[in-house]
This record gives sequence, structure tokens and C-alpha cells, in this order.
Amino acid sequence: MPAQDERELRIVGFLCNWCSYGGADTAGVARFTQPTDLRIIRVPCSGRIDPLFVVRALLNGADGVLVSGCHPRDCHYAEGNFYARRRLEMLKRFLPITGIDERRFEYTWVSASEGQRWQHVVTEFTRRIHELGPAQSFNPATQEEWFNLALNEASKGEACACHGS
Amino acid sequence: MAKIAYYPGCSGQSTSLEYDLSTRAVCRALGIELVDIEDWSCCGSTPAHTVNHVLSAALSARNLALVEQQGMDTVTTPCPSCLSNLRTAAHKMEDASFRDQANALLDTPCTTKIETLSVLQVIAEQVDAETIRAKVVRPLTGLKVACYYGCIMNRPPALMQFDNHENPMAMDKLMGLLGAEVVPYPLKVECCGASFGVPRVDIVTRLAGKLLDAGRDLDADAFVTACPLCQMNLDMRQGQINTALKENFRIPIFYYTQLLGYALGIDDKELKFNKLCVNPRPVFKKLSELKEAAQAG
Amino acid sequence: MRIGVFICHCGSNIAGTVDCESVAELASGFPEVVYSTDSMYTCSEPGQEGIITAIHEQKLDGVVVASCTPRMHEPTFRRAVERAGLNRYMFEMANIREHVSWIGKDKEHNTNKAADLVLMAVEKLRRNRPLVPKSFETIKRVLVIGGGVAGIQAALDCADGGLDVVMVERDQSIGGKMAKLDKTFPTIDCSSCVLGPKMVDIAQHEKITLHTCAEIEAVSGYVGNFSVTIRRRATYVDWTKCTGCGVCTEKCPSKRSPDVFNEFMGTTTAINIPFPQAIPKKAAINPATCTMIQKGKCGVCAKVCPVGCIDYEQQDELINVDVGAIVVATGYDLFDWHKYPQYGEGRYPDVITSLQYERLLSASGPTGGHIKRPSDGKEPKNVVFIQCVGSRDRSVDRPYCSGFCCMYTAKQAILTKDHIPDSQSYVFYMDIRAPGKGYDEFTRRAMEEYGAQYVRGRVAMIYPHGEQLMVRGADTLAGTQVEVPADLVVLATGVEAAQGAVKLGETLRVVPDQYGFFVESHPKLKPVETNTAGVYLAGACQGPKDIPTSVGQGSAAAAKALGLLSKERLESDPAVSKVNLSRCVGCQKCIGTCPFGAIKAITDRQGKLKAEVIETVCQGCGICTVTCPQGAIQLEHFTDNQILAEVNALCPPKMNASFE
Amino acid sequence: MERFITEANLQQFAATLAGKKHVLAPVASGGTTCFRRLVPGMRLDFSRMAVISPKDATFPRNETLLLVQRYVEESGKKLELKEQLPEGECIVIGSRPCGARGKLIFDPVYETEAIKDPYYLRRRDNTLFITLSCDRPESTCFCHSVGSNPADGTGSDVLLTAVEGGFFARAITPKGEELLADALFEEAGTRAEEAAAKQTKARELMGQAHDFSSAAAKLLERFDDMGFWQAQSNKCISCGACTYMCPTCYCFNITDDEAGLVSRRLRSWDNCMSHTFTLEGSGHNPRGTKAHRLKNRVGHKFSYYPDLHASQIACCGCGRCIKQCPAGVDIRQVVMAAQEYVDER
Amino acid sequence: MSQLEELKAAIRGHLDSLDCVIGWEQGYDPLHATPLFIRNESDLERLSISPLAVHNPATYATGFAGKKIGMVVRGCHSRSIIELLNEKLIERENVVLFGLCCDGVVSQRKIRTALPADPGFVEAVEIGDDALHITLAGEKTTIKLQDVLADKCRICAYPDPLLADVLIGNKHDSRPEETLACQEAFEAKPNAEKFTFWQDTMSRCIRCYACRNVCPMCVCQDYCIAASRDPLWMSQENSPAENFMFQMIHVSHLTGRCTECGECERACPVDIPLMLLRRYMNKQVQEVFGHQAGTSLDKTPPLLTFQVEEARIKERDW
Repeated sequence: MPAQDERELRIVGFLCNWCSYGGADTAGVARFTQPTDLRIIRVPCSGRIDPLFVVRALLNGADGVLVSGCHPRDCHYAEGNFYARRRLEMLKRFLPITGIDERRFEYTWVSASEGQRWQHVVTEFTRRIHELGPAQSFNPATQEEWFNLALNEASKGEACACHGS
Repeated sequence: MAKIAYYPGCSGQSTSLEYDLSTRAVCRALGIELVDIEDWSCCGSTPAHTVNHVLSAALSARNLALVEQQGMDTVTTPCPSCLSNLRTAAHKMEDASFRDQANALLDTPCTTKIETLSVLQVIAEQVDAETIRAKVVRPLTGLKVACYYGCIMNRPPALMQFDNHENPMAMDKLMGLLGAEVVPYPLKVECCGASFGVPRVDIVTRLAGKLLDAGRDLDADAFVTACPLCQMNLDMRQGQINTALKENFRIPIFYYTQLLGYALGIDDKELKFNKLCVNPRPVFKKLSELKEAAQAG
Repeated sequence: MRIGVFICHCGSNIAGTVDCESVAELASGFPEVVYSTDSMYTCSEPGQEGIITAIHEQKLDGVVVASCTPRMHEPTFRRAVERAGLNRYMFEMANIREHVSWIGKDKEHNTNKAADLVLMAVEKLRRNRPLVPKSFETIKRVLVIGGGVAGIQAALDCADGGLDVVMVERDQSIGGKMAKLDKTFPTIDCSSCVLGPKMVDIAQHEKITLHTCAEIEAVSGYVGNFSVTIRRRATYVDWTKCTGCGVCTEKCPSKRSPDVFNEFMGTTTAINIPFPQAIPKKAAINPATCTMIQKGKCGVCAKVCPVGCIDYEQQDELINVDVGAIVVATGYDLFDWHKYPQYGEGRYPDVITSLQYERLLSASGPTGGHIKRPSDGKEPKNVVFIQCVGSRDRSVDRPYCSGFCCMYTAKQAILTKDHIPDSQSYVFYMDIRAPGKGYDEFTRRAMEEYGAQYVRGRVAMIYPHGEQLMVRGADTLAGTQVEVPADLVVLATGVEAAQGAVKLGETLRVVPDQYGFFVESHPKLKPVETNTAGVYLAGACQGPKDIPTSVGQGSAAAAKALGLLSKERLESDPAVSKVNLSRCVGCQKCIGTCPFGAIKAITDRQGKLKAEVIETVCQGCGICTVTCPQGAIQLEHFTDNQILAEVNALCPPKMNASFE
Repeated sequence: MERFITEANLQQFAATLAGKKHVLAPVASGGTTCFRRLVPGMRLDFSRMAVISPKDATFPRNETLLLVQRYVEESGKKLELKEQLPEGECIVIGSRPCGARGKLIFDPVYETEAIKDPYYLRRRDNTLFITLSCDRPESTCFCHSVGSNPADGTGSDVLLTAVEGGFFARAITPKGEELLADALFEEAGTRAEEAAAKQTKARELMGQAHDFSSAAAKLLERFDDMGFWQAQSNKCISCGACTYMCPTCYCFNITDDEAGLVSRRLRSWDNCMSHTFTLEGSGHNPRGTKAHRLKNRVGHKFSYYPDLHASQIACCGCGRCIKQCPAGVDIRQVVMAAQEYVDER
Repeated sequence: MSQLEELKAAIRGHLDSLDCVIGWEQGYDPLHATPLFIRNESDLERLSISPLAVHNPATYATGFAGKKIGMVVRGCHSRSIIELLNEKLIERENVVLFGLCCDGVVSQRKIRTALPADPGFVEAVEIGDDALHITLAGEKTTIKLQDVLADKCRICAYPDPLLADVLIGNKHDSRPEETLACQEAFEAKPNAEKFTFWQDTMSRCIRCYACRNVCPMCVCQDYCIAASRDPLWMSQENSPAENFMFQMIHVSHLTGRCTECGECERACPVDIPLMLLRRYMNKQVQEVFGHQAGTSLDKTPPLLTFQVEEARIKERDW
């Protein structure tokens, strides 16, 4: 687990109770070793996961956000993951315009029996986030960063009438 | 029809000369243009890979590199053993570190993946059935043949990716197109004894004898093979088998290309029936008798 | 709020890789935490008592336990805090075992992670509020899907317990696979003699309504109040009149129908009663082979029927029924052995399945109980049994053991010897799995008393050799190749999930595993429950099972249904959605996305449209909460605030940032 | 004290100051001009009136009042509370007279016998205004109608007037004089006259002032006439552009944020045009519609505030609320409509 | 009869049966228009439909719930109306639509850039067929309309109202397909640049919510989650991250619903180019769901429905 050797990054997981949380439990019961960066928030269904939770986490400074639900057709609530798939897909596709690397967000499906798959997903996602490194804070963290930001923009001038940059 | 590189293999220069010649003739007749690989060398055959995988792969890779240099991406060979070696080498060299090791042994490295196909696969997949049927001038109507593929033509299935590995049908279908009656031969992919022919003739005679026995049970007039080694074990050693097993087999063993060529009307000189050990004449006799009977009836 | 935090060591399960004491110490500084401690086994009696005492002594009004997964012990601890007078929803769990201690070995990282998870739980708990369940009446009727032995047992037990039962069977008769068996192991007693009376009981029980040729079309509602639509296929025979006299089947000129009951060994008439003991003993027409239905010519059965029950115009019928609980007993199907090229892929007629052999052995079978091989009707002398055809084989995606093949193969070897005393059986096997009562003794008898030759190894190929089949395999004990000439080869084909199980699972909201078997609520502690309350599993639909286990599970499922419906009223989970009427702008988007129809539109006093949740129908998925842009409809116990509090605890925004 | 400074030197002066102190100045970026913290390297933009007023200097859009940190020590759990009083000096360069004067509206509210807002007072006392007088009024300007003029120095420490080659600078306060002592300022020479002429011309361009003296009473008369207010607020979209742009709006909101182990008490601008401004805990809202809210905003500035504070209109006439309103609501017209209202019954 | 007169006549015929008709009139100066709520003949006289009349009347539609109103709508405005109808937020029988076949409206920002001095100093405006003649501080400047056309008009695919009870003007045969170079250029920038751009741009936002309140599709009215304490999605902190969070809320709630009327960007007092976000999201919606909000009646917004097999959502496997 290379991720463990480095400084931990902040990875938020949103997991549905019935499949993916169970899958993470199964991985635990089987003692499938995983990197420790991820912290899991349990929700009843992937249909409960508002894409804005993901955005909130990213803007708060999360380095990665992982969402996992039941495989399509296997939703405990019949349709939750169908809605989730649309919502999360749109979020994933939208992120590039914000400049937030869309690789920091991923959504996937893991069933309660797929402990091994869960281990794989966590390991791979954590590896990816470590490759991307710590996320840049949206709010400049120091006065110096504020200054740099201001100058950076100021130096750009008004190249484009549409949005001044 | 597209051009395709042609790897004849060593046995095609000697023991199975008739296989090589009939293959060339048949392909010409079917519009498949075979381009010989210049300066080709041995594929490593059966012994090389038992000693060293890298060296064995390099032997094959040299030929693949030549194909690459001739500006082609696919090569065909009649011999299943060559096929197996060439495909194995190409497959192993998909692994970068293995490729580097093998290429280090070559003057000119092999950089792209060259596809190797058996001539049988090329005919089965690239020539449609109607074309063949239309070109038949000497149908094999009434001839009962057992198609024997040998053990490595389709194995391992993941590598060969052609036909059913337990019950291949490519030759059966081809012979069917020529009008032959194909018997449901159950031992299509059984081992003939292969290269035990030199050290343990007893094994070959036992195994090959069983193959012939199963064909006789089904009343087969002839065997059709696609492998030089199989053909040799069944044909050349039929006498030894008869001696060892106290049998009296007299079953001609053809290469499928020979019978295909015959049906297409290719001159016997190119098909070299005279190279066969078990006299094939009874077969042709039967065919002409049947033809006469049919015309009379 | 006064929060108590309890960190569980779980023996060394957690404490081995998490510093529980420091987690407890860190937690003492978390907001509104007034009490924090660690204990060896929090779920144990003294552990729970410790929580209760702390609630009393520290005047706690919220509790966090950091231990195993909430999917395991959340109900346990909820009951504990309830015993101490708290509302069960004033409790949160942090999963520091499955999600921390068991998956990582770095103690420092694990300890930090555990503390984070506890902080998240505390932050969520601070936004919890007491929730009180609603109660509702239950319907005292059970739906049993599948009329095999498991379903039959469940139905009889429920009916005997006083519940109305509706049984739905896809085939024409109940009885399932067991009805096709000749004898059963390890007692060699007659299968239909044991099962027959139970089938009759189903037909005669005043509390049981039976629908055969029927399938489940749709299911809605919730535990205690399911609404089920059953589709009954047209049988073209009015069963209210049919007496099962069988005249029609004798006279029917179309004899091309595949004989399903006899496992496709031969054909039967287009109008047919599958077997003499069929329940219900009624005739049905196979429309695919009936000349009247296909071509409009014939009509023989209508002419000969003494009661005039033939109706060529009959249509499928939809039946609606309300039930309180559902028992799923849809059984299994056989693996399609044609996927194995080495067994001939169907080219050799004398390679048959074990269930086909069962029909050959059966006195009611196509050969009248005389073993005759399909190719030429000769009596086989050498019979080769091949085990694990479609079991324990990754290459065909069937890695699991089908469980009972070893036993029935031993039985069939014994029966072969009984039928043909001069016969010789050979059994190619991988391992013999005979863990039941009297099972191992039984297999030994097959070998020792009946002389069955057991060969440990796989069969590589079957090929015809004269009139016989040559079976070539490995004898791994002798280390040699063996070839056995066989007159008949019987394949112990493995067990697969029943056809259509996945689709039925979608209808019932019961999840199938990757092979199509339904997933139980807990592999050990809830083997017949599913994750959908009020839906229970019986028999092989949950995984391969032999008869006694299936019967046992049928009874277990019945006990669960009886227990559930013994209550006059049930309580609904109060963790359902709730509308903040002042925030709701009446856009009705939530009504559109709710999968359960649990939200309806109402008009408030000012005449404005608002949404309202029907609490007993709401399943608590939260799709509506995400749908609502105003955040006006909130899923209780998983509100935006609660989840956001967890996010904020996990990635706190910088509070002391300078503003430019 | 009167001095002169070239434009280049003014930029230099500002940049030097910015290296030492918190300087707030109009800067063009992203196609707009706003007051923002000047960072050495940025240029001041005097070409137009900044969209957002310089109110941030004395009354920032948000400020942390209190920080709370939780932690555990050997001795037990600890809670640390830290008051966040503003520190340091701030200099506003390039405000207009209306903006500089507008901040005076705050004083009667935040510095009374009973209440002294320490956060506000500290900022006010530590902020200097170098104001640029206007040479040409915009169509939305009406400072002359609320008791001011384009060269009003009230509330400023230095008043600049654009003249040939640079700016004529006049110190208004002693602190302003200290600023002008900088070596970048030159002798004013005869530029005082040039500046005076410019100022007179600017005032002339504004034309006749409107008389708002009857507004206080007239608006009160319309207090219960919701029909009037509904008509006036038809196009209002109830956003906060007007209040947040306004140099005189002083309402604030206090909210507590908490996340994990840190909490904060935050003061931020509030907006009386928002539904939540007067939303009560019970769910009742005395100003439930945009008509109620527009009535309050206009009434407060032209009637209720003047009533309490010596007839001072709580509007500096900068016109930002008119110019930036997405729906074109014009506060002058609303007040005039009340003044001119004739009861037709 | 001019188009204006034609329109006035049409409105006159409906005035009695309607609570009001929403159009435009001149605003605080000749360069700016403002919404006009027509209730009588004298209101009607002030009606203006020049390219300066930019406001989307659909913004006000839900505020008149239960009343019957008329609206003068351009192509993009009609899309907003259709989307509101599709979401059952207004009723068809309660709106009378006076459609204007639209040749585009101006961008005040572009006018400001094109003028030699601040448009605050405008004295007179004369509107020609294809140009504006603006008198500014005593000097006359001519600007070609084409040069100051709003971006949304340059790429407008629906200049003619898609839904109208009365249609004024000549329908457009075809529109030249244009793309917005600056949109594409921005999208093509590396993440780091886009990130910095939004950081800085969002530091300018004062969270006045003009973009939200002017948006015809923002129907939460007074109950936006950005301003509520329960649920508590956002701090009142006016920082780039919180400001951006609000924009994310807005984008998220508009997914598949935005009709690209451009009002958010127009209303922004500090000129934040919000349409960069809108257009990008709309492009994704178009790609994945083949959906364009407000272009046909009886379409459900894509996030309020689903398909079991999503043809254009690829499962990313691990």
C-alpha cells in the first residue's frame, strides 16, 4: 500500500448503506488491507447523495471524493442509483470548467459481496489522489496567496471582451 | 484478395513438401496471394522452447521482424507447430521486458505485433463458401473422410482464438463444401504421438493406431490432416503401426490442401500425391467409380 | 446536548491496531461530549450496562459508540439506549473495526482515522432528533412464490398457523424438482410418496389459494401491506370445470410438445397433464404445438371433453391480491452442460443429466422405471457418472459447490445396481462432500456394498467407441490416465439460479448475487430474511440446498412470516422524509421522482400546493431530498444538515482565513 | 495645505503605501472596476466610479468577531475564545465624495451613548480617505439633491481634483496633511484656481437639485398604501445589488459557523431586500413581499432615518443602486412618486 | 404599421382580460430600458421593443401565480416560458404570449467597452436599423449593433418564439451558426488557469444574488438553500469558496433546465461571466441526454427522470 507511506490526504467517501457500505464491511471482514486516507459517510442510498455534497467537500478542501452505490438495477430502493448516475455523471462532466481536476471525484458501483472490488477501488482511487497530490485551496490560504492571485489576474488585463481574461 | 506473408516452415522443404506445394497451388487458385518471407529461418519448432523461452521467441521473432520489414502485418503458415511458435512469440512479446530481451538477440528488432494465422484459418475466414463451391470441378461426392486436426492446431484456445478447441469444424466444413461425406470423427484433437516418433516408436504406434482405428470404425476412406507431423505419424508409420498392433490399416492420409486442390482441378504434379506412403489410388478409384455410377444412374 | 462516547476494543479486534484510549481521550474534547470512555466489549451485557449507567449518571441525551459496523450492532445499541430512556435515534455509530482496524496496520493512522470517524458521528448526532415510529395494520395473508418443496412447506406452515396463503407457481403443477425425483437420499424412500401428500394438502387446505401457470407481474407497497399483481397464463382450459379425467390427453393428435416434466426425454401431447400426481390435476394446452390454436384446425379435445371446459380463446388473467408478507421459494435450474465441449456438446445421445437419469429411474418416467439408454433403448451395463459439471469450475463462471450432487450420484449408483444387478457404475469425482446426517455412511455404502468404482479425477473427453462411449479421465490417486467404456454417461449438472430470478428480484427489491441467487439479510444471523422487510427466502433460490435444508428453511420463512403478522399493528421506520411546509414551494418535483409513490400533493390553508409524505409508504431512500432544490423535504436521520455536518467535520473549512 | 501630484507619482505613491499598509483603491479587472486591496504592481483606475463602494474599508462585507478552538490537554478539555478586533491602518485612495461622505451615516447608529460598536469604531478611526472629486456627473448621480456636491470634502482626509498633468490635492484633516508631506507631492502653484474652475463646472453640469424635503412626510403617508408599493416594486427582483453597492447601508447579520473543532462568529452585510432579513423564528415574516421590503428600504433612507437623525437623508446620491439594478428600479423615481402622489379617491 | 404599433394593437385587444402585460420602456437614461407592467393605455404608450429592451419577462411569471398575465417574449424568453410550463410552475391558460421575432439585443457591457467614456455620461441615443448613435458628453458615437450584440444572440438558435399566441415580425429562415471563440478558448485552458480565474473572479462576487433572482428558472423564490440556516449549506462568509459554492448550487439546480437567456450574467453588478458555466453545463446535458431546456413542450428535465440503460453514460471501470 504505497499510499500509507506518505502523508495522508483527505478523501471523503459517500456510500450507500445496502451495497457499498456492506461491500466495505465485507472487505473489512476479509481483512483486505486498504490505504487509510478514506473516511466514509454512510447514506441510505446513492440517490440520497446530492452532487452538492461532493462540491461542498471539494471546496472545503477535500483532496478526493469517492461515491459508491449499488450496481444499476440492484438498488435497494429500485431507482435511487439511476437518479444518482445521472446526477453524478453531470457533476463529473461539469468539473473541468471549474478548474477542479475531475479525477478528484469518482463514482462507482460496488455490491455488498464485492469486498475485493472495494479494496481495489479504494486502493486505486487513493493511489490516483496521491498522484494528483494535495488539492489547492479555493480560498487563498495566506496573505501572500491573496496577493499573488490579485497580481496574476491584474497582469492578465482585458484580453477578451466576454470575460476579461 | 489481400496479400499475405507466407512462412512455409522447415518440414515444408522436406517431409511435407507436398503440403507446401499444394498449399501454394490452392491459395493461388483461391486468389490468396502468398508473399514469401525472404531469408526466413526456423521457428524453433518443438525443442527450442523446452530449453529457453527467450531464445525460442527470438527465433520466431526474427521471422516476424522480416514480415514487418516487408511492410506486412500478417503472416500465414500451413504448419500448426510453426503457427504455435510464431503466435506464442508475438504474444509473449507484448510484455515489454520480454520483448526487450528477445529483441536484444536480433539484428533487427521486431517492434509491432505481427498476426500469424494458419492457412486453414485464412481459407476458412477469407474465402466464402460459395466461391469455393463454385470453383469445384472434381467434387469428392461419396468419399468418406475423417478430418484429423491434431492437438495443437487450436490449442491453447486463448492463444489460437480459432475454431472450437475440442471439436473443431473448419476442415469438416471445407471438405463438406467439396462434396465429401465427413464422418463424425471423435478423436479430431487427440495426440498422434508427435515427436515421440524417434525416441519411443511404441507410443506413436499405440496412439496413432487408436486414431486410425476410430477412423476405420466410422468407415472412413481417408484421413485429412493439417499437420506435417500428424500426417507423417499416420501415413509413414502406418506400416509400423500395422506391425506393432497386428493390424492391417490401409488408409490414405491426405493433407487437406491436396484434396482441396484435387477438387479445384489442380494438376496432380503440384499436389504431389506420389509423396504419400499409403497408396491413395483406391480413393481416386472409388471417386471415379462413384462418378460413373452416378452418371449411369 | 450532553453526549457520551464509548470506544470499543472488541477484544483485540480493534485495540490491536487502534489506540482506543487515546481515541476516547481525544473524543472528550469534541463538541458537547461530556463523557468519553473505552471498553473491552461494548456490545456485551456489561458493555451495554455501562452505556445505560452512563446515560443515567451523566444525564446523557445522546450516545456515540465506536465499534463494528452499524449493519451489525446498531439495533443492539439502539435498544440499549432505549432501555435507558433515550430515543433510539439519539444514537450514532462509528465503524472503527471493518473500516479501520481490520483494513490497516499502521496504528497511528488508524487512531487518527478512528478519531475522525468519532468526530463525524458526534457532529451528526448533534443534529439528530428523537423520531417516533408510526404504527399501521397488517394484512394477515402471505404470498408464497414457488411451489417446490420449500414453498410447499412454507405455505402449509403459514396456513396451519392461521394465515391465508396465496401460492404462485410458474409451472402447471406444484412439486418442483422433488416431484421429478425417483428416490431420495440417504433413506432411498420414494420421493413422490413423501411429497405427494403434502401437495394434496396444499390443494385441500382451506386457507391456501393456489395459482399455477402463474407468475408475479408487479409488487408495490411495504411490509405488512404489499399489493401484488399475478399474471396467470392462459391454459385454454377452464379449470373450474376440468376434472382431470385425462380423456383429452389420450385423444390429442398433436404429440410434438416437449415433455418438460420428463426433462425433455421425449415428447407429449399438446394438451397435457404433466404427471399423474400433478396438483392441480388439470389439463392445459401448449399453444405452440396445439394445431387448433396454431392453424385453427382440430378441436379434438373440445369434442371429447365430457365437461366442455376447453376454451381456445382464453386470455392471460391478471389477479390482484394484498398480502402482509412474501416468501420467495423459486428454487433453482440446472447448469447448461453444453458449455463443456469435452462432453460432446450434445452430439452423443447417451450423455444425459442426472435429472434425466432420475426420470429414467422413476416408475412414472418415460421408460416406466426401466433404465433404457436414449440412443437405442438398450439397458446399460457400464454407467459412468461425472461429478461437478458446472460446479466448482471457474472456467464456466460457476466456482461454487452445488452441494447435493455427491449425494444423489451415490444414490443413483445404488439405484443403478438395484435396477440392473450386473451393472457397474463408475463415478468421476473431485472430492466427496457428504456432511449431512447419515450422508457419508451413504456414500460409503455406494462404494462398499454396491461396488460403485469411484475415480478421483476430471474427465477430459468422451468419444464414441463402437456402440459405447469412451470416457477418458485422470485418476489422480493412481496418477494415471483411465479410459472407461460406458453405455451411459450421467452428468451431475450443477445448480444455477432459477431462470428469471434476477427479474423477479427487481420486482421484489431483493438483490441477487452475481450468480442470481437472492442475497439474505445476514449470512449467519438472518439467513431467511432479505433486506426488504416482509420478504423472506426459502430453499434453493438463496443458494444450492438439498431437500431437508429446503424444508427447514421453508418452515423458518413461515415462522418469520407468522411472527411478523402475529402483531396486529406494525411500526414503520420513522427515518422517512418529512416536508417543511413553509419551505415547500409546491413544485411537485419530489412526487415525480419518488419510486414508491410515497409523496402526494396537498393544498394548504392559503390554497397553496404543498407536498406531503405518506409515512408508511416512504422507504427512506432520500431521492426526494436531493430532488428538492429548496431543501424543503428532508430525509429524517439523513438530513442535509446531518450529512453536511459530517462533511464539515471531515474537511473543516478554514475559519481564520483572512478576507483579502 | 495644497499640493500637486502627477498621475504617475500618484500611482507610485499608492504603490508605496500599499507596501506598508492596507490600501483600498479602485482597480480594473475582469471588465469591471471595484475597490480591492491594492497590491504593489496594480494600477489604480480613475476612469469611472467603482461599481462597489469603498464601504469595505470601514464596514467590511464580512469580519470574524470571535474564534473558538476546542482542544484537549492533560488537565482536560479546553475551549479557547479569541476576539478578533481589527488591527492596522487602512487608506482608501480614489473614493468619490459621495462614498466618503456616505460612511458618516453609520456614526449615529454605531456610536451612541448606549452602544459603541468597537469593531466599527476601530476601523473608522484607523481609516483615511483620499477622495477624488468628480468632474462630470453621470445620469444616475444625485449627490446635489441630498445635500452634497461633486467636490464635497466631508468625510475625506484629502480631496484630489484632476487638473492638467495630474491632480490638485487639498488636505482636509491633519492626518491628510501628513499624507501630503510625502516627497512625491509638489508645490500646487496656480493649480488651485484650475481645480476650483473644474469643480464649479462639475456642479453646473449636475443642473437643478431635486427637493427631497417633503419626502419624509410623504413616504410616511403612503406607509399603509400597499397598492402604491406593489406598483413601485413590480419590477424589483428582490436581490441585494442595491444594498450591497450602497455606501450608506449599514445593516449586518451575525452568524455562527462551526466545523469540527473550530467555530466562528461572523458578521456580514445584511440585505433588507431579502426575505430572510425579517424572517422570524416562528416562520412569520412582517415583510413577506418585495413590496414591503422596497417600502422599508426607501422609507428608511428618506423618512425614518432622517426622522431620528436630524433630517439627515440616509442616501449619499451616488446612484449605484440605480445603475446596477438588474431591473432598473430608480430610487429617485420611487421617492418622487410618493412626493407627487395625488389621492384620486 | 410598424412592429411596435402592431404589437400595441395586439396587446390593446387583450388588456381587459389580463392583470397586466409585461414589456419594456425606457429606463433611467436613453441607453437603458426597464421592464414595463402595462395595465392601461398610458402604460401601453411607453412600450419599447428596441434592442435595448433586454429583460426576460419570464422572470416575473411565477410571481403572478393564479393571475392571468401577458408577456412580450423574444425567442429565448419563450424557452423560459416553455420550461416553466413543462415543470408545471405556470399554467398555459394563465399566460398570453406576444411573440417578437428577435434580431438580438445589446450587451451593455459591450457598449461600455465600445464607448470612449463611461456610458453614465450618455445624453441621447438614436436607434438605427443596424447601429446605435449615442451622444456622450456632447460627442456623438456610432456603434454597429452587430458589434455590441449580446453573446447569447450571436449564437442564438431560436430567435423566433417557440411558443406564442400572437407573433410579431418576420420569422427567421436560418441563423448563421456561430460559436463563441472566448467560450471555447476558456474551456481549452489548463485546469490551473481556470481554477485561478474562478478564484479571482469569485473574490469579486458580493453574493447579492442578482443572478439568482433574475433567473426565470430559479423558482425556490424566498427559500433558496444558499440563504437558509436550515438546511445550512453555506456560510455567510463572503469568500471565493463560499461564493463559488453558491454558483455550484445554481448550476446544479439548473442542470437540464437552463434556457440560456443570459439574465444571470447581465444582472451581475461585477460582471462575472456566469454564462461560461451555463453554456458548459448545457453542452454536457445536450451530449448526454440530447436535451435542450425549453425547446419543446412536455419534456421532463433530464435529472428528474432516468433510463435503465443510459446510452451515453459510460461506466468507468477500475
